[in-house]
Amino acid sequence: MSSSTFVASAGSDSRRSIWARLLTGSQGPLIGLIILCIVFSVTSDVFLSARNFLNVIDQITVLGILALGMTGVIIIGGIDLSVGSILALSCMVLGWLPQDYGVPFGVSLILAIIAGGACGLVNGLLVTRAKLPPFIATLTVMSVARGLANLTTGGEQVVGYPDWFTRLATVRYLGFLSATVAMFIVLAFAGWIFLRYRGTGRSLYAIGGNPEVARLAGIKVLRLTVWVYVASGVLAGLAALVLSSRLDSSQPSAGLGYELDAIAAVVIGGASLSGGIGGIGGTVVGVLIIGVLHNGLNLVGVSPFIQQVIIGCVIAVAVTIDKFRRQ
Amino acid sequence: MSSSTFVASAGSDSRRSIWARLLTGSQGPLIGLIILCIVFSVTSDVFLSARNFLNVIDQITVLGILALGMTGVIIIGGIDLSVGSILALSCMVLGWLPQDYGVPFGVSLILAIIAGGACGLVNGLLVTRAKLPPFIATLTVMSVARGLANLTTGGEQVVGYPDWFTRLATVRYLGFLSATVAMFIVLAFAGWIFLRYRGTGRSLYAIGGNPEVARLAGIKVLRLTVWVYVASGVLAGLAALVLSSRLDSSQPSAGLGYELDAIAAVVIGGASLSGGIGGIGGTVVGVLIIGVLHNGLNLVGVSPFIQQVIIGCVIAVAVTIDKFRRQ
Amino acid sequence: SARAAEPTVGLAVANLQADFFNQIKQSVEAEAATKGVKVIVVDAHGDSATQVNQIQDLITRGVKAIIYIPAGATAAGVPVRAAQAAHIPVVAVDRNAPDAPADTFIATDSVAAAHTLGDYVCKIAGGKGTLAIIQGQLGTTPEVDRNKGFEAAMASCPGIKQVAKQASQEWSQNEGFTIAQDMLQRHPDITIFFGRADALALGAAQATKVANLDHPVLVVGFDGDKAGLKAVQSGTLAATMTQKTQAMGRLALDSALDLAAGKTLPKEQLQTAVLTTKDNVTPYIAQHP
Amino acid sequence: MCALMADQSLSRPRRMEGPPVRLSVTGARKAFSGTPVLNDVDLTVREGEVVALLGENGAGKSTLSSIIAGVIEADAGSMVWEGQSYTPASPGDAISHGIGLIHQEMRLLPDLTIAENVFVGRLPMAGGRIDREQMRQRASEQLRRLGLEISPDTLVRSLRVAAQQQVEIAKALTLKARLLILDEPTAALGRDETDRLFAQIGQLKQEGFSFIYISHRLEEIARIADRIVVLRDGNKVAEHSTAQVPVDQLLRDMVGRNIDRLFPHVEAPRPREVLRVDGLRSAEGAFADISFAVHEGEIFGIAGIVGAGRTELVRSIAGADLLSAGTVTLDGKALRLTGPDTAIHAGIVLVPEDRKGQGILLEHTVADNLALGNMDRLGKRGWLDPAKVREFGQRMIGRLGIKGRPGQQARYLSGGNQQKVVIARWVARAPKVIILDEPTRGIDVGARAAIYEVIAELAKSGMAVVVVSSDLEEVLGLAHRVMVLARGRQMGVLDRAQANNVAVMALATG
Ligand SMILES: Nc1ncnc2c1ncn2[C@@H]1O[C@H](COP(=O)(O)OP(=O)(O)OP(=O)(O)O)[C@@H](O)[C@H]1O
Ligand SMILES: Nc1ncnc2c1ncn2[C@@H]1O[C@H](COP(=O)(O)OP(=O)(O)OP(=O)(O)O)[C@@H](O)[C@H]1O
Ligand SMILES: [Mg+2]
Ligand SMILES: [Mg+2]
Repeated sequence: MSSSTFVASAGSDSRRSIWARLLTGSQGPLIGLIILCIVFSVTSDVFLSARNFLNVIDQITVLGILALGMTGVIIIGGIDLSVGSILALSCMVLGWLPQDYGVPFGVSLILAIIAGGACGLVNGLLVTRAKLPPFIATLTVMSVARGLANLTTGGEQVVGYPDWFTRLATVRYLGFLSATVAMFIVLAFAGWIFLRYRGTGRSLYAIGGNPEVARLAGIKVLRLTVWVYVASGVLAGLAALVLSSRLDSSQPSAGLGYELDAIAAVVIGGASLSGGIGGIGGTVVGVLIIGVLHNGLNLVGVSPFIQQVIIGCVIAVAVTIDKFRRQ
Repeated sequence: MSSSTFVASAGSDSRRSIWARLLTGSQGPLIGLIILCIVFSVTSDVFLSARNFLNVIDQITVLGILALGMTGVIIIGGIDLSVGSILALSCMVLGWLPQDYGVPFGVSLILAIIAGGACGLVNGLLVTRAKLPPFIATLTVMSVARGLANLTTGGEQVVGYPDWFTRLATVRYLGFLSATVAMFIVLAFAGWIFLRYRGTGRSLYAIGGNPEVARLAGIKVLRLTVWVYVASGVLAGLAALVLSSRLDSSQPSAGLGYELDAIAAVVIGGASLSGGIGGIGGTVVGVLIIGVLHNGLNLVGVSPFIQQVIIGCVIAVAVTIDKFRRQ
Repeated sequence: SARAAEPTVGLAVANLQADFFNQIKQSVEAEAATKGVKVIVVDAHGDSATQVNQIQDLITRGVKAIIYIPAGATAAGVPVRAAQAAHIPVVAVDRNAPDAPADTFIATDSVAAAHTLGDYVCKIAGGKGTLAIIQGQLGTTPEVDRNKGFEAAMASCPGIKQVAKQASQEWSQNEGFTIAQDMLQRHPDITIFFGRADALALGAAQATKVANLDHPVLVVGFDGDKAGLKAVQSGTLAATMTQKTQAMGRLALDSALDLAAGKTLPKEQLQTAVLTTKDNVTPYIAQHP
Repeated sequence: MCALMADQSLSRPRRMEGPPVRLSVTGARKAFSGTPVLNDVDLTVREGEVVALLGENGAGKSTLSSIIAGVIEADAGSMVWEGQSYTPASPGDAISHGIGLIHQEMRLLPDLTIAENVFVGRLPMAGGRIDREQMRQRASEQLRRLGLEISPDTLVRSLRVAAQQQVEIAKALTLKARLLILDEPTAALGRDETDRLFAQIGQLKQEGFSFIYISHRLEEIARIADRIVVLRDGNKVAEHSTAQVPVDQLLRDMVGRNIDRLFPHVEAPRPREVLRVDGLRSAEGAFADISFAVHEGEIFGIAGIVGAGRTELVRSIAGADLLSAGTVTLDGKALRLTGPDTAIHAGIVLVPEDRKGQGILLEHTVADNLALGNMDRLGKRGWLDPAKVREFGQRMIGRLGIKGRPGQQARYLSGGNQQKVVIARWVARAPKVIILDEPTRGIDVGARAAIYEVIAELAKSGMAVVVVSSDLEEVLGLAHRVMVLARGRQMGVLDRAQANNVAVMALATG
């Protein structure tokens, strides 16, 4: 059952727990995640602990936020290669404006998010107006945004943010929840609600299924497409804030290659790159699989080269399991 | 007119020069290339020289060979993210076997190509047997092959090849043609003949247009798909030889990110990522656009950061022009 | 013409995303501005093949000398040979091709520097502790040299026990953070972190901060990045080895001009790195050595 | 050989004179995920014979053809082809045996030329390279015989549905398959094209070629078929050794009950004008100077031959294509149509002719497809209420008699049921104007009667209904008035009383 078959699963919604509903359509990847956790619990005695769990959550926040935006893009049948570069540009806007132009930090915070959204807008317009294939449109923005990120400070990093800002990522309130993790959870939940219970969210699935059918059914395909790319850009901007807060610095090289991780997470979570299928529940599981994998392999002490081999294989296996389960 | 509409152009084939036929369907990108050349001829006094032309040809050989394989993959509606990593693995096989195991160089040369083909085979089987989306299948191989390339020597490079081997890339016979460039030209021509004049080549367009239609027409879709990925892998292996000969060394970090360049070249050349459209003529023009762009910007002395911005924009403009011309 | 009055020097950088290379680039450019020299900068994004292309372009462009910061794990000799074939002198910085050494080579003596750092760590840790190392990209020259020097120092400091050693792939701060966090998960008793670059060390420092450990952790880095120096000043890092990027940049340009003028220079011009601690960091922040 | 033949005919229970058997299927059985679709179906086809396969939507006709053509594998049963046991491993295998199939869902390669589509998978070669001259010639020859005067170098993407279907037919005919299965080949064709196709089939029959012909148009069956086989719910329920079977009888066979009349009684329209269009001109030049009005409760038919511009016209009225001149007035208010959404919100909906490409989301569930276009009504303030969506799906499935479950993927519905889903989606909105472009293309008689009933009811409830159809009977049987288009021009509007075959065709070809 694909996560787009909202009604089929909804048929028994009232009887199902919120957890079951959250994970609709992502049972396949979930099985993979559980297997991974079992393997690491056996091979590493520190893996299975509350603290390590919190570490993993911490570590996936940035990727997770990017993957939320990517989920929308992939559902409408697009792809966004620019998220890593947009993240870098937003990071730099955040640090560079206060440093070089004395812009108040609060303002630059907003501007960083706006920069992300603006890049997303360019993506959206290139896709809908210039009719570029999403791969090319976002490849363009990927290159341009990275160039701009470097241009801000001439490639240098910016160091030192206000204390309250870095505390967002480092202090765990109530003993477990840092502000950035809380933000991720809120965003994921909002995304889940949106895609599942809002008409507009459901429209995205229709666009991914067949944009012409969607258009003839009265959905404003072009406008929604633009918004989806803007959302992805804004989320990349938010991810930039998280990363900057986490590292207490901004680098123009931030986020290099994150786009592939984000896409992988969404697809591991059960989305289809041809559009129309996917969901936040699956994406979060996909992100967790990637996060747990890195964390577990580090805990076991596997060399990064072997990690590359293992990660490749796990991605293939996870998606294959999901494919077969669906049939 | 797309480059796949070879029948349309064929009507007058006998009257058309070989050049016109070579470039069928790639007039759009060609215009872009000519504009670029004019711009650089004006802004740099050394751009327009025979020697620089030869340099550019030299510089694009590796990317060009990868892009030939990518053309086939994109025509059948796939994508191959693994070419850069396969290139690295083949490079390492070439250097590591003689260095660490005393394998004769001639043998390791063959094994390097076989390694490329084997990776391609894995791609093909993951796509056709495990039914993974090409993006994921090749992402897997991308990660695994890179890991293996690193594992051979633990991340270190191998230096020093036989003299005759490095001469392949560096000595220009007849004053202009190095052996590697000659190989690229031969491969491109063979690919062009194959895609244009062979039934199997035309079948690739059918597969890309609609695999089910192709299957119903009696085309062995799965088998051809596997072969296309194998070809892409073998070509990555050949590109590895060119690169190693050019650099007189092998590095496990070779080819990082080349997959995006290769895809960009093919798409700039007029291919569609949804399959069924594309051709060697266009791809070669696409590769030349990327090569000339880098070369020209270096000659003019544009700062590297601004180069990123310009390259992004040129890709977008080139593909946009092509889109509009087709309408 | 203008070009005759203004000699042109090519600067081929391995990867401008790395602060260390970027510092050298800026220093070369600043020095060039004072000397009335035009510098053409190309960035290989860490790819040797791209760098070969770029050096070819610099040769075509007719630069008087090339400053070559090799990309890739270790230096490739091909660009040097190509330039020399075109009678253009080459100044290699940071890494040198073993098979085709440049006309002069400017670098920090990394082995010695890492040794110095190791000795310092041993001293301030009181000769004992639990050590974790976050390596750079395996197989690269800096990683190999820093490993060599540091291990030599540790050999004479038996009280420090190394419990973890994990490689990063991009020398990045985020990687340092994640790897350190996972190391602390497995070995909460770690008292010393050595990040093979400042970015890695800064990541490790963040991880110790988040981990709320009941004991202090000593974090040291390498390179003397701006961020690293500031961290040393604030006490986040206990020490770093500051490479003299400004001096190296100036020296590189001067050497290039000297070579272009036909002078001969020593084959190697090794620089020392400065052990930087809270006591001596302040002037370096204002003016990088 | 001779002895064998004699044996065969001896063992036959019913001794029949006539040409030898080309294909026999025995006990074909197939189930999809547990649901039986074919139960022990037998079928024989002789040389030079056209066997018609009839049945309701979902009866299993396409499934049976797919088995014969090697597209899918039967669960049980055996086949004999020209005296040899036959188990095709792939479509290619079937083709090399001499069996061709025109698939019901037209499927061509949009980015290839007509010629290449016709010869896909079997490009003529000469001297190691493709013989393009021969390919073009043979393609254009075949197209001309089918009445499509168009360059074989045209991209298929640029063709309209009807032309695409003709290309598909050309593809099948050039196969020179000894058995050709035509699964609803005329669904998108007009009368003229159909006639030409039948002429071709007649000629090939003379030459000994065999056909299995599937269609929902019973009058065609009478013209072309030699024998008729009727399927119902996967069982063979009747076999007639002649095609001259009364329509009532066939209907009874197919549906299992009597269908007294196909066309319902439609009440007289009310005088109030609902939709008026004045001087419409297409931005792409497909039509010009179209003016008409449709009244409350009126069914307004649009007739014309293929390519007359009817589809373009109704798409423009529904906001899907651009107009370069003219006004569309609804309930006395001129509309500014900027897209389908504005038309839908104003109250004009369109059931498009190309179901797969424009009507339905194949990978989505039936309920999701029904909810599409109704989302504003299935919850409050942009929220969707899952319970409502489910209940809505259930209700519409019941109302239109769709064979399918709400949670089923639309891909797995038979073509006719998919069409009903699209109609249901719009009927549910209770629009002011509903436009149906080829509403019963590929729909069986039983369901067709039901759809006519729905159309009549919609009119009765006060909606203005526009019906575009290439099936003249349909237009004449339903519409109060019929507008005839030819080459994008309005040739005239006929009243029900004046409208008959001859009058309409005279205008359409005039
Ligand atoms: N791949 C499939 N998976 C599941 N069910 C299928 C599949 N293909 C067909 N069916 C079901 O099998 C039944 C028979 O379908 P089939 O396409 O043979 O009908 P048909 O007689 O050709 O109908 P129509 O006149 O509408 O074309 C239908 O109920 C359909 O839903
Ligand atoms: N078979 C064809 N051959 C050539 N051109 C065609 C054909 N079919 C359609 N066209 C072009 O498309 C235009 C409008 O076609 P449209 O589909 O709107 O007409 P239609 O009357 O609805 O016919 P159809 O029955 O194919 O839907 C025509 O004016 C013509 O230019
Ligand atoms: Mg059917
Ligand atoms: Mg029509």
